[in-house]
Amino acid sequence: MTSLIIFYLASCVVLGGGLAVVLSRNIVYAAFGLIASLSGVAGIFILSFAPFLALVQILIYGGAIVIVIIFALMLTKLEDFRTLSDHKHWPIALVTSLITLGIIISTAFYRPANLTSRSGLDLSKLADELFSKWAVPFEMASLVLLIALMGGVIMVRKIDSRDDK
Amino acid sequence: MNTFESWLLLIIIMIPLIGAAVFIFMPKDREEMIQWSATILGLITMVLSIYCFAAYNHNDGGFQFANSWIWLDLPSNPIIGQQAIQLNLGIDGISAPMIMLTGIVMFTGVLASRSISDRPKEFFVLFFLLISGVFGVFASLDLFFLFFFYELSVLPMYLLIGIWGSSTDFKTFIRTKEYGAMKLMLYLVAGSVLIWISILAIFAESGLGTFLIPALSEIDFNTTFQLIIFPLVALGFGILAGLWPFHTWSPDGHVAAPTAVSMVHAGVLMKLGAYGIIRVGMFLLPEGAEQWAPVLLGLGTVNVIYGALSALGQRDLKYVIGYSSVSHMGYVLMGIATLNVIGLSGAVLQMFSHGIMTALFFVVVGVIYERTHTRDIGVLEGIAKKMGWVAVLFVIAGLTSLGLPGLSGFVAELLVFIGLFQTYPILGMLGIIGAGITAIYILRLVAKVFFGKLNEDIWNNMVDSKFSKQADSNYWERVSSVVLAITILVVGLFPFPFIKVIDTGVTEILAAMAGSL
Amino acid sequence: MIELTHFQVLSGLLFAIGLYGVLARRNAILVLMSIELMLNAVNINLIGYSIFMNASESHRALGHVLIIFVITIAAAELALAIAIILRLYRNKSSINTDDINIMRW
Amino acid sequence: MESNNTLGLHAAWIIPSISAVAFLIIVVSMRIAGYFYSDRTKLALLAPIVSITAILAGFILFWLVLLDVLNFGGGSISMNWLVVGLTEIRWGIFVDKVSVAMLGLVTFISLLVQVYSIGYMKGDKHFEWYFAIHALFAAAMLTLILADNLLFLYFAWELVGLGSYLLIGFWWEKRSAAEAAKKAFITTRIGDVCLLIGIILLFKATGTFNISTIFHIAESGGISDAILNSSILLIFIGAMGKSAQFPFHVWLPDAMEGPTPVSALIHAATMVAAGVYLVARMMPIFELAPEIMLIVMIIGLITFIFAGSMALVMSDIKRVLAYSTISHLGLMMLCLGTGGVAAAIFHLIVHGIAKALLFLGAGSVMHSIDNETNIWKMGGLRHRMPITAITFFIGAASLAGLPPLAGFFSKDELLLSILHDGQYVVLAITLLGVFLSALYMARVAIVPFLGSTPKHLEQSHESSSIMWVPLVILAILSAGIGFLILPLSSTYPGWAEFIDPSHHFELEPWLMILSIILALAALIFGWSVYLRKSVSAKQIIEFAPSFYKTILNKYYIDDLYQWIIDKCVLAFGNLVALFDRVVINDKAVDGSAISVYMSALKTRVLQTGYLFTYGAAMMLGACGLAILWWILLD
Repeated sequence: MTSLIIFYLASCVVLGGGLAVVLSRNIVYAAFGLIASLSGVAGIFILSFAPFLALVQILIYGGAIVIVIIFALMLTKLEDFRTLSDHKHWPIALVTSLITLGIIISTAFYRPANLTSRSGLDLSKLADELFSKWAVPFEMASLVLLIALMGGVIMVRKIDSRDDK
Repeated sequence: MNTFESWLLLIIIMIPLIGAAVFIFMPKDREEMIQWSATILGLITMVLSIYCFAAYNHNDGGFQFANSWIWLDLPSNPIIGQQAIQLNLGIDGISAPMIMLTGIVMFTGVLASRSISDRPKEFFVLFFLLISGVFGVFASLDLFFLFFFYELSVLPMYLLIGIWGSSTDFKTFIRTKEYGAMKLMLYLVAGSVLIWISILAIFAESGLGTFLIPALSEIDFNTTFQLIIFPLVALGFGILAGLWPFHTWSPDGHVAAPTAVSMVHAGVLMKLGAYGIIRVGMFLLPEGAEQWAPVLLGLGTVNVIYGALSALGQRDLKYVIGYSSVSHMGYVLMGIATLNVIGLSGAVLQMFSHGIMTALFFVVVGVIYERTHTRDIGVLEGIAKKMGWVAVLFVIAGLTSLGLPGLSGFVAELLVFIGLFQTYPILGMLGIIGAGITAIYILRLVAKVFFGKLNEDIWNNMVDSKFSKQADSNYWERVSSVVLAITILVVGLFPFPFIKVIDTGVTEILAAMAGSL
Repeated sequence: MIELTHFQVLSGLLFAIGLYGVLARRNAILVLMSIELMLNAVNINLIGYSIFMNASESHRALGHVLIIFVITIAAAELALAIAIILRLYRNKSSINTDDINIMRW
Repeated sequence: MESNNTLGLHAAWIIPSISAVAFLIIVVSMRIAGYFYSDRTKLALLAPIVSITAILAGFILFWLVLLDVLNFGGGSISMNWLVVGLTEIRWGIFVDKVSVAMLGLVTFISLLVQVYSIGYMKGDKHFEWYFAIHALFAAAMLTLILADNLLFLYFAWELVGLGSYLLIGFWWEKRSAAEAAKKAFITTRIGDVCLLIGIILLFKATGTFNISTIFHIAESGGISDAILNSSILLIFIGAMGKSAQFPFHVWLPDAMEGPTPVSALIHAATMVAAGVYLVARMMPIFELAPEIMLIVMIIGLITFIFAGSMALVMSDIKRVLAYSTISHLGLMMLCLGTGGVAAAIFHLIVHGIAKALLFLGAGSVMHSIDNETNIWKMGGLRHRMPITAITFFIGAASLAGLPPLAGFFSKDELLLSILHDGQYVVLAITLLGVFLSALYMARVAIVPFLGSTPKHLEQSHESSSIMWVPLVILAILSAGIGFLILPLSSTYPGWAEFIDPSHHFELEPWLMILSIILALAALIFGWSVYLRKSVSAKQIIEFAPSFYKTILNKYYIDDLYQWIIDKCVLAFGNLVALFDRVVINDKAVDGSAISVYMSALKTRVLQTGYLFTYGAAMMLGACGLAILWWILLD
């Protein structure tokens, strides 16, 4: 029961943060909303007996991604879009997302799994899996990261004016 | 059958393919080396292909030089068991002359392309790729590989025409090479879509889980299926054979293409279409062929007359030949549609004969165009004075085209006509009249372009300064065209050995048809 | 008790919010943030299935592994996306998606 | 038909083969020699030596064949050429009295013409090539004569046409020669198309190309009337094309653009006779179709009169001879239409020799006076070139039908044959034609050779001996060969019976006298008009000036054909080409491409470039798929 309450609290943080991201007029607030939302997800992970994932979530999202986003905000003149306006077609966006929501939720209730017994996963088991069965994809992921890094560097480095045009 | 013979067909297919791969790694600036190695590979392939034809035993018949390699295991099916897509090679009496034709046209085409100075390396890579595909189609006994090689032979055409081609530019009539290449490509791809659909339909309907042609030919497909699929096959391959009214890619493509590609294109590639109609259409779907034959025959007749009349109205030398190809392929279609031994043998021989003849035409016209940079019939006059060899060889090709006895065209057309008269005398008459019209446009062309008084001023303006001393064909082009001319003469005078082999294949196909009816 | 349904609904809601953000916001950075929300929605779903499934441990580990991959890819994607945005900003002086329609016919 | 003694038969197939080999040798050696010697003139004589040796060998072998035919009655041998399915197509030769006679004519005249050509063509740029084509032509013509089946005959028939094409266009740098060659080939080609159709029709009905087998089947009624009539008519049209019968006569006068010996050989003695020979050869089957025989007769009659009238007004010496050839070929056809094979073949031979003589004579004249062909610019050449003149007179007199020259006998035989057929109206018109032919012969002989010599011809001289010796030989033959018609000995019952044992030699004195009177009258008339000028030609012309003009313009038939070719055939070709370009290509092919393009223009509006659009569309699409999946699953 306690866990349910914690779940609802975490959900509120997640959804509230999300709403802040998509609704706020100020981009800095939006960034903070994102941090909140991601932290909420970390809470959900803890609830799901996955503290490692929660840690990863906080470290990578909170520590890296959001920071990068804020850096990006700083590098692009913040004053240019201090107040944000939405797309003029936002009702269509709303309808689309509502339809999607409807479908996802109806799948959840259409054939309820009625699974209630939760069981977590040992970190060592995860490590076993990750470094034996999933070793190759894991390495691939590191490669992807490396390439993305290189791509990012190439993309933003100063290029002489010949290429700029 | 010894080991060499069972590998022969694979070798013939692989030589151009490997050649293409080797050319890729040759240094770009060593043009001589590339040309020589292309020539030697071409010669080897031609010799092997001629050997292939000569060693075909017409007493035994059937598919010879057969060999197969499993390429892909299809997922096992509880009903039909484990099956595989095989690279299954073998030739019968119909494909044997086609293999030889391809070999000859390849060699002569390489010789005629020795003068290409713009990126010769890439040219030969693509050209050899094309040839390999053509060999593959004629040698494949597996529908999957037949289609695979078919596509392999179609795709390089686009680049070959688009890059090395030439545009037609009369003030009132402009066709760029890009237009020709694009049109050809779109048409052929459209045709191959139909072919692929029908191949898959045959595969699915047979329930055998195999693409092997001999195995599929054992099956009696139900009549409705045949009636629906045969037109798809005939249309898909027919587009490649220049079937009216889907022929317009062919003159435009011929005209835009460089010499060697025109040769292969008109000489061999159009035969793929007719060959496909026989191999896939008639062999696998006999009832459909039987029912649709009159339609094919009618369209073939239109091809003959219409192509000849169109050729009469052209100004561009290559367009005349392009439309004459449409006309001559009409004889092939007519011969196929007769569904009797004589007509069908005539059709196959006509495929061979027309292949050689058009190749000769294009070598010669290529020489003229290279020297004078024009193909306008209105401008060229009396050039026989400067280009003796060219004139003689063009006349030989022209006479073949109008069906002069002693040259290969006559035998082939005669057999088609005799076959036609067995069933449709009126259409046979129209066919012969078409040959009469051919005489008109060929002789008009010869009289206008080659004969008459040469105007030296116009000539000096026209001729490329490189060739002002020696405008006649060079040795390579002479060898190339003389090889073709000799082939024409040999087939025209002694057609028996050719007919014997063709007859074997045709008889088997017709027997298969009669058996399933 | 917490059920799988809870996770599913939460995930669906977050996904919808993220989707709305992607479609409705005009600022490219905000769009990126919304994409992050959608990825997290997926993660919630994954962890939910992972803990509720009656399956062997190695099967359930799959959910965790996938989450790790999603986070990795999200980081990589973001790095590139930010680079693209910066580049765009430098060239067009705008990161407004409405101004960026060079893919238009 | 198998003969026990095949020596002669083997000799027979060797005859054309030698010439074919000679053709190859000349062509190949020309090329090879060209690489080693830059000076071609040293080798120039090689070609005539090879080709003349070949034809001489042929002429010698001809006697062997003749002996064989006389002793054993000929026969046939053949070999397989093609086997398709169950159908055999064979190459074979057939020798009988008619073909052996033709064999003699062709080898003999070819021999003389080639010898003559050495002198005539001396110094020509393509000297070797000339003899090469001559050899090719001889091979084809001899094959045509010997062929035992229709297909083989057609084979040779076309090659003969090719030889003619190449020889007419021999001086291809002249535009007119190129056009004439083209015209000849295309005109005869129209006939050939019909011939081929006819042959294949017969093949369809009988299953064979062999002529004698076809006769057997036809005589036993194995061919339905419709097929028989149509195929015979088509074969006859083929013969008309080759033999330049009305309305296919237009090519022959133009063919005079070729070298004159060519005209002598091909367009007088041999190739144009092929049509007549074909009809004679096919006579047993023609006789089964009386309607077609009537057509043959009428066509022959029209051609005879019609070409004769044109020969009367032409001023070009070669054209006069060409029209006279057409006219005489018409006469032969006319005779064949009445069933007189022997007479027609006899006239063919006599006319061949005489006309070859006339053409060679004309060539000799032209050679000495700088290729002038207009007879009105000649005159009095008798003094300058006596041998040519005398031989020319003999030839002309023979064709005019003066006794005792050969032409008299053959013409008499022809008239007799018409009379026996009971065609009195035709006979009357033919006699008019006989008058005409004698008149134009008088004209073409008198105007250039008699009278006074114009100044510019003072320098003319007799041709070299290599040219006049053949003339003399031909003249002697032309004078003497007519007696073959008579029953000379107990074993030789006269020509008619020799060819066709059911005929017997006979004479019809009144007809003979009538034809002599007509010929003499024509000669006297011609003499008075053209030499003494006691009768003014102008007055005769003014009698019916428009008629004269019509004849002078060849009855406007050439113009009509030109109009048909230009305005109908070419226009139709252009129309089809335009249709192909505009309707099929631009409207249908490019049109479909354009319609795709236009619809793409409409649908490309969907590609807004806005993230929003793509995102929403993608998501809605995914939702749609989900719903679809859902529905399908339940």
